[in-house]
Amino acid sequence: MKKVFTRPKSLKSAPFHYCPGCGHSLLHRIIGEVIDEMGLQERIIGVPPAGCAVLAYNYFDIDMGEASHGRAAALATGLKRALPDRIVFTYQGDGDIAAIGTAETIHAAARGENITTIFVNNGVYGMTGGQMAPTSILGQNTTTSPGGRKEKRDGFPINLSEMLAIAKGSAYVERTAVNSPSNILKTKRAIAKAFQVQIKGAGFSLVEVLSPCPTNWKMSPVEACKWIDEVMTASFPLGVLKDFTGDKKDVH
Amino acid sequence: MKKVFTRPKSLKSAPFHYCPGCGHSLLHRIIGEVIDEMGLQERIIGVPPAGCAVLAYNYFDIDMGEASHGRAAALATGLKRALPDRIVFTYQGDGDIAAIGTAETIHAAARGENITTIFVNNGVYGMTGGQMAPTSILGQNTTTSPGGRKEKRDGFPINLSEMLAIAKGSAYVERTAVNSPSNILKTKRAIAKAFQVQIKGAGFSLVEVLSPCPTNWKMSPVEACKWIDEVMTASFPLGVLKDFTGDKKDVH
Amino acid sequence: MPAGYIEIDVELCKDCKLCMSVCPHQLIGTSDRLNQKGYYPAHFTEKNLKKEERRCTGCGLCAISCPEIAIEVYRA
Amino acid sequence: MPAGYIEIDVELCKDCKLCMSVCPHQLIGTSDRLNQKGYYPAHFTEKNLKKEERRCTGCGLCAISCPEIAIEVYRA
Amino acid sequence: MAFAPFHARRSQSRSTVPKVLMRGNHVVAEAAVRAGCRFYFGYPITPQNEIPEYMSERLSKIEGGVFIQAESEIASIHMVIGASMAGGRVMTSSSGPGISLKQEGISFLSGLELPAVIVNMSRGGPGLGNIAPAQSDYFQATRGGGHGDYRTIVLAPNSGQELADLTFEAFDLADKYRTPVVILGDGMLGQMMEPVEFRPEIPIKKLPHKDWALTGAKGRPSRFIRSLILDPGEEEEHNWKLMRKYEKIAREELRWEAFAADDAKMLVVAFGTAARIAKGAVKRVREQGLKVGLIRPISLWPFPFKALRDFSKKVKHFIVFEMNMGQMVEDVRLALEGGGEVHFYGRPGGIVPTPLEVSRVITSQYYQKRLG
Amino acid sequence: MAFAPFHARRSQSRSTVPKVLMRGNHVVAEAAVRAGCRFYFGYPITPQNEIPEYMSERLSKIEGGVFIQAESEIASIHMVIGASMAGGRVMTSSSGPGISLKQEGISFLSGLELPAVIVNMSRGGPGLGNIAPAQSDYFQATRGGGHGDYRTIVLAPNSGQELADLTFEAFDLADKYRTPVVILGDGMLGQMMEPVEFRPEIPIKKLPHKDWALTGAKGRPSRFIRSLILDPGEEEEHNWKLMRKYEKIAREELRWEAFAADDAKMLVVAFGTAARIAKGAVKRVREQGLKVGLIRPISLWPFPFKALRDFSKKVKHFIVFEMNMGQMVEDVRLALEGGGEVHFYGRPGGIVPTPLEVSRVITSQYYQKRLG
Amino acid sequence: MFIKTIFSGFGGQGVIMMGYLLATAGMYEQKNVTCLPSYGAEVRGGTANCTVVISTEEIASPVASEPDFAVLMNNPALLFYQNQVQSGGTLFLNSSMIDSRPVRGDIEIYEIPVNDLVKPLGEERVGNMVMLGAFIKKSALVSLDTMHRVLKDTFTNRNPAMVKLNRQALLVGYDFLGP
Amino acid sequence: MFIKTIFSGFGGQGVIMMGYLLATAGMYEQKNVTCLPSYGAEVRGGTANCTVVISTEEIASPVASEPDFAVLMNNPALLFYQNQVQSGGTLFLNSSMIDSRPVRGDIEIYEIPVNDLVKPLGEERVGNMVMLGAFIKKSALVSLDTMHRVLKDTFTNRNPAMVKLNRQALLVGYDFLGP
Ligand SMILES: Cc1ncc(C[n+]2csc(CCOP(=O)(O)OP(=O)(O)O)c2C)c(N)n1
Ligand SMILES: Cc1ncc(C[n+]2csc(CCOP(=O)(O)OP(=O)(O)O)c2C)c(N)n1
Ligand code: SF4
Ligand code: SF4
Ligand code: SF4
Ligand code: SF4
Ligand code: SF4
Ligand code: SF4
Ligand SMILES: [Mg+2]
Ligand SMILES: [Mg+2]
Repeated sequence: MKKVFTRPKSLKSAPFHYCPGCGHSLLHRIIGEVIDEMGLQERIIGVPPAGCAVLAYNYFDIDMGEASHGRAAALATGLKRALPDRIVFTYQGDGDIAAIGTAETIHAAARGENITTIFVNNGVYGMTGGQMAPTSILGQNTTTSPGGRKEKRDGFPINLSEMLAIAKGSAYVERTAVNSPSNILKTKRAIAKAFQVQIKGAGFSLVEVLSPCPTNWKMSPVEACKWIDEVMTASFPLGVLKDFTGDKKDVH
Repeated sequence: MKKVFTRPKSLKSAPFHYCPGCGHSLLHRIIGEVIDEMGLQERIIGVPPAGCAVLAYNYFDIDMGEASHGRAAALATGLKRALPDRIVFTYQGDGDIAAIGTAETIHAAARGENITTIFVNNGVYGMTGGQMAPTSILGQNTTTSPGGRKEKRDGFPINLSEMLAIAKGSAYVERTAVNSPSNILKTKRAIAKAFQVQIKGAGFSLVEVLSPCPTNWKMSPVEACKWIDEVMTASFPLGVLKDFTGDKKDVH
Repeated sequence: MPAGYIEIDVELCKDCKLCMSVCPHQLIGTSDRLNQKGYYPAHFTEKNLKKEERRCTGCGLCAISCPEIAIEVYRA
Repeated sequence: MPAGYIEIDVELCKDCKLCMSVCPHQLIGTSDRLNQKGYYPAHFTEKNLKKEERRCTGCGLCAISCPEIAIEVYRA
Repeated sequence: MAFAPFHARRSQSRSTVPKVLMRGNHVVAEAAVRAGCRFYFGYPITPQNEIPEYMSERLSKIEGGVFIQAESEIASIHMVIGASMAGGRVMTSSSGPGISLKQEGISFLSGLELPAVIVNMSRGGPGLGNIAPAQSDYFQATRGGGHGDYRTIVLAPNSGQELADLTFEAFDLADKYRTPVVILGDGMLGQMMEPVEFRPEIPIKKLPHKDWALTGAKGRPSRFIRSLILDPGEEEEHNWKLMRKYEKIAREELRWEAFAADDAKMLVVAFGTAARIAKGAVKRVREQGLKVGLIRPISLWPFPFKALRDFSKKVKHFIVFEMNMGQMVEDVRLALEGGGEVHFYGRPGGIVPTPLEVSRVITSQYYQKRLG
Repeated sequence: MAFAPFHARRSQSRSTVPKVLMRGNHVVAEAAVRAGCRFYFGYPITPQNEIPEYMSERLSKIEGGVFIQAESEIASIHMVIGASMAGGRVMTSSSGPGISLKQEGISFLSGLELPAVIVNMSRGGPGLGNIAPAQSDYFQATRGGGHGDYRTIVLAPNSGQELADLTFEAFDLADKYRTPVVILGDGMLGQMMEPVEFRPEIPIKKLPHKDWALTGAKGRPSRFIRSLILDPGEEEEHNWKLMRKYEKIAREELRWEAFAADDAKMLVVAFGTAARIAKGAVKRVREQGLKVGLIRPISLWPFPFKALRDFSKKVKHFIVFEMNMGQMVEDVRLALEGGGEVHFYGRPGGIVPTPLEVSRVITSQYYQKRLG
Repeated sequence: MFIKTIFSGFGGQGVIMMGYLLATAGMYEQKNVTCLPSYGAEVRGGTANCTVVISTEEIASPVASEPDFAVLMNNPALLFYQNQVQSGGTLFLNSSMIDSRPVRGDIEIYEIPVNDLVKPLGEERVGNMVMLGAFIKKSALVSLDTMHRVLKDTFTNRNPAMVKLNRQALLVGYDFLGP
Repeated sequence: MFIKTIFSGFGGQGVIMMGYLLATAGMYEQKNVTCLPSYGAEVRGGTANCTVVISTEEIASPVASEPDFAVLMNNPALLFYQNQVQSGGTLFLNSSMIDSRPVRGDIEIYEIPVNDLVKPLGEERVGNMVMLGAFIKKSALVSLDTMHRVLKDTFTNRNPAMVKLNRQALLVGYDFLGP
């Protein structure tokens, strides 16, 4: 019999330190698969900032440079401008990209920096223990929104990707999820497409991925995947938000 | 004969230090008029950050607290949360609000902070001598975009107000100009409306004002006013971008 | 049309010429004497005319356009 | 339908049960022996069946869903 | 959970023990509220997350209480400035990297003469470093990591009880001098639970009135609070005014403690967590008959220069022990002005040595110097 | 305009004068490009705007040259990190408030061991302060305003020529030690025009190869550059490794200068702009027969501790003159270890005193100490 | 008296709560106590632990390099701590989850089949109380009576039903190791 | 030799350029020079100025507290600087724009009607060159020949047409004050 599914080559053999059912693990694999399939292992550079995935360089067998919390887009800008023929991507949590890194992200997109961003939206600050994220939805219980997020007290969640789609320098923005096999495959296609956009030099590309954090959501992984479908996507609808590559909007 | 036009009471008698034909001077007067007409002088607090208008407290006869460059929205958040029955407004340049202050502004809007922001878009860093602003339009010559702003090298200009209109916590966002008597009057109405929105507690309100900087544009004031109409509004179209107050969209 | 009249504070004026550009009747010109700041200030050409002779309507467009709040407008 | 087969690396497994939730034929269960990390790992119920007896199609849905890359899939 | 807000737990206890066992971070938060702090703005970072978490719950239950998890450390320090301008008692907290980001704001607070309390539960660095306890932000705290001529008061607690007491004092000092006060702890102080007894809550109405606050110009001339002072002459005057204030603080707000120092031939100098380890070490060597004492600076700025200089008239041998590569040791050298030999022992990077380890260093130095 | 990029102007000159008259900020920028800097990321702030302005023009005309006016100082320092990771020679510049915002990034650069050059044309502070020349960022620069155990090399030029020369050296030192180097100037040095002679341009190909840079894992194992070191033992080791590097720098990279010091009974210590004023003052009092000399630290970190200590064997009276409220004076006191009396004269807030004024201070101290 | 105890296990096994309760009981008995839980990223998918020091003297460091007691709830905990315990010290093992046994001969070992003992109570979450009961019996660090008071004070307000359940579980453990 | 000159006027009057050219000429003549323009926010709507020091010795400070020469292009400049000039110093006034005259008797004053003199040249922008011509004649700080070289080196590349025009203007000023 033929092996039809196995660990991608651009991942090291180290087991993940993430919690059971964590979306980061899934995304690492997906990105690894895309790197393999597109043959990018020798020309791609990843930029993981602080967040649960801060140790991503333990897993990816590619060049990686760690960023300070929130500043991945700026760091990647410096890298990519210095090495315009390499592929540069950031891998950022929602706290990282949509709170402290808001300005860096929006301006990288506005400038049209030719980089790719994987935006892992799990609606909480995973690494620091489950505080409210800018993307925590109304009513969501976190360690800093006691009784559930309330708009008057805690403010509304932020739709960063929708804002980034407005930026003139962004070429491709899509929101996907990793909560089911079909969504996982769509995510993979979206990431491949984002890298393609970068290879073409078309500008800023971003894939926002709704990603389970069973630990801080206090759900089982299976419940967490369901919650994404039933609750989270109401605030963060899946789909292509911007596509300037000329491809049809409904790529899948 | 009756005096039908004179200096508003909420301005001190000090002459402005701004350049001839500067939009800041006009806006100071307009804001002063609105404060007078709405009777807010004793309960309003202004927050001017670094920028040509950093000395605004020399002109306004109201309480004012100076902010660091870009942080007016955060400072105003602290002020307003501490004094929820006062009216708090920031007065920020385009460099201030749309570059270094991007995150603070977007998050104040996303949270729905009940403050008002006057966003003075003159497409340059006036105070520091005419460097490229995030809102400098493509082709615009500045001291840091030699030969005119080029998208590949310098990035695209940013449409911050459009992004802010997407934020769930913003209640009212309008773009006006101060380049003609009728636009000046519209600006006045917009500012009055923004204060009203705040008084009602409806959330974040912002008026973006296209404002001439003849000095750094290297134009006469009259040319500068024309340039706003003929060139600048193509990138920054005037009008109401968001109005959640229930009023009709086309207030004027 | 009610008769109008304006007063320009020459020391506040910075010669931006915005008032001149908006007056429907071109009633504002430039003075030939420098003010203390070194500008040639704006000058209301009907300043010394009798009420009946003035074309100024007191519409206030000049004052509305004046960044320096150098203009006060009077109307009958 | 081609016959399939999966191998689960029990030491990588963290008992998230996602594979179980997606297998169209419910072919994955939970082992009753703790692994080194302290989890009860997933267990391929057709592991010891003959090829002909297996219902596993090798569709790979389980592997696609496995965060730990603990599953390898084989197909004829 | 064991971490539920204290007030909920405390009220129920029928125990006669007046103390409660609380995590250091919770202690700071509870003490702040009791000291009249109604405004907290912060951003998560380990090892101080329990401060915002506690505050989010505690302040949401108090009339007028405001907790905001800001979008960043920068936003939070400027929210602090805003609420302080409005006259409130206000706090923020963070750890190394976040404190670095607040430096511009701290410089502003100092220049604007605004009271505020800033807590640093520090961790190993530079960069992301780690989340283990370290004392490597001493320079940053005492030399002003921000720009310009200013100083911040820096208090260094070494126990749960002191976290409570010094938090109270920090708010009083901040208001008294209109200046930011830094509480410099570390991951261990923030995470460790110890029995603590709190002072009673100060009613907001009893707090001192601030006649400079921005509240809307009602029934009084309008006010402004400005940071830009374009004229160098005026800015210089402002700087000297700050300097006079700092000199007053340096005279009047010194805090330090000596242990077994009276007959000592050798003195250990240490602050915070290092000081409590050092105390354990000193006790050990005392048991072996070594005449060794401990000086613990509690206010790191102002630093107890004079006290150390006075000791150096009798004692000539000093060991400075810090959980860093050597920072306070500069202040000790400055204090001694050559009037004593200084040996530095440092463990940076988040290592917390045992009292035994430190006692060995003391013993070996003691005999090398032929003191015993 | 008098400020057009130098290379345009220079090429045309048929004058035999090898020097050009240039504004200090332009000098730094031109020297950087000639030293191989191809990446500049900055943000406007007075009094250093001419650096980004010059760079925007100069780099846009060079193959591979990158100038970005970032959205903030924070973004710019992290762009610096990115380009440095890629192996480039890279620079940013700012003034006080902007440098404060860069502190987290500078701590990262140090911890990550990445070379970069950071220019601070400092101004009066704290807060917005003003844009006049001041030296009140000495602490921030030399004590590391960021968090964690680290040091940055700090070079303090005092003339246009030195701005050029030290900029060259800054890039070499940064690469040699894989560490950020700060050039600490002030508004006067940045704005003043003086005649300058540049070293020839270094061809990019001749720059040292960086075998640690991130360039894509082609034909070699993949690399990572990390900042988080969770294990305290590892982080401690990393800290000591940095420390050994800093100790080497402290031994080998000292820069200072003495003037009229040989027979001096009193020494003035000053750096940068203050040092040139002090030199004028020393010349004046020498003319009156007073035996006064000048020590000018050029590297502020490492600080010439030993040199000063050596002088203190002969000279017992020191005047420290700074354009601030007293910062370097602490290093002088540390150096002397009580072996000399130190008088501090400071003018903060952007005041630039005249040589005459400083000479009066010297004279009065000289006679008070009964040296003449 | 200066006694260091380490509690260690998976995140969900309630080890921090055991430490908190023990330290509180020590405080009730007028001792000096410190309780230092592990924190932060190290918890991710790993082991939680908690160090309690109870002493009649001032406590210099809450870090226990050589604990007198180790309460170990799972295999990794045993692997990590078995060699750190002082000679003459005592291990409390959750024998339902720990297969191997330390080879050291200089320490005392108690095996408590926590998962089995807790089953009859119908609430798996209180396994930590079972262990705590066994621990206070054999360590004699604090009295059973004090611990009852602590449980009451701690849970009455929060979840009164838990007071009873916790007490039951505590007694199961306390009684398990015999008189 | 240690001579301090201050140039002052409105932003558009080319005072910084005057300072730059003078300092460059000093440099060409092997002198030490510094040239410190005013900068930043103070310019907003106000006065620009520029201080040049030319010296045979090292220059300690480029700030001129008591200038030897002051070249004043407008009224505010006169008001600000008239009392700062050294006793025995010299003022150069743009008499087309400055109405009043200083009352001091201890200084020499030259009046140059710059705006009038420049008119025949058909290019108002070179008024500063007229003033500069007059200045170098009477100050004798640098030679006319050097200044010609400086103008050539400065403008040839940038705007060759300006070389000639500037030279003309320079000569108009140089000749205006008589031999
Ligand atoms: C300047 C700074 N502030 C705060 C932190 C602490 N911190 C580390 S990661 C993180 C946020 C994690 O949330 P997110 O980005 O959503 O990633 P996740 O862990 O959820 O994947 C924070 C606040 C830090 N490392 N640096
Ligand atoms: C942290 C910091 N960075 C930079 C500056 C310098 N600075 C002052 S105002 C300003 C921007 C001015 O532009 P804008 O906000 O558009 O206001 P304008 O002057 O055009 O009205 C800058 C960069 C500063 N004061 N603080
Ligand atoms: S805390 Fe959440 S995001 Fe972090 S590893 Fe665990 S499940 Fe994943
Ligand atoms: S520089 Fe521009 S914005 Fe500033 S005062 Fe002058 S005209 Fe106004
Ligand atoms: S009021 Fe109207 S008519 Fe009269 S001068 Fe002004 S603009 Fe002209
Ligand atoms: S608009 Fe005002 S400032 Fe401008 S020219 Fe007219 S009066 Fe003068
Ligand atoms: S490959 Fe398909 S059928 Fe086979 S076990 Fe996996 S999910 Fe089930
Ligand atoms: S999906 Fe993977 S980790 Fe999860 S239970 Fe199945 S095999 Fe184990
Ligand atoms: Mg997250
Ligand atoms: Mg602007």
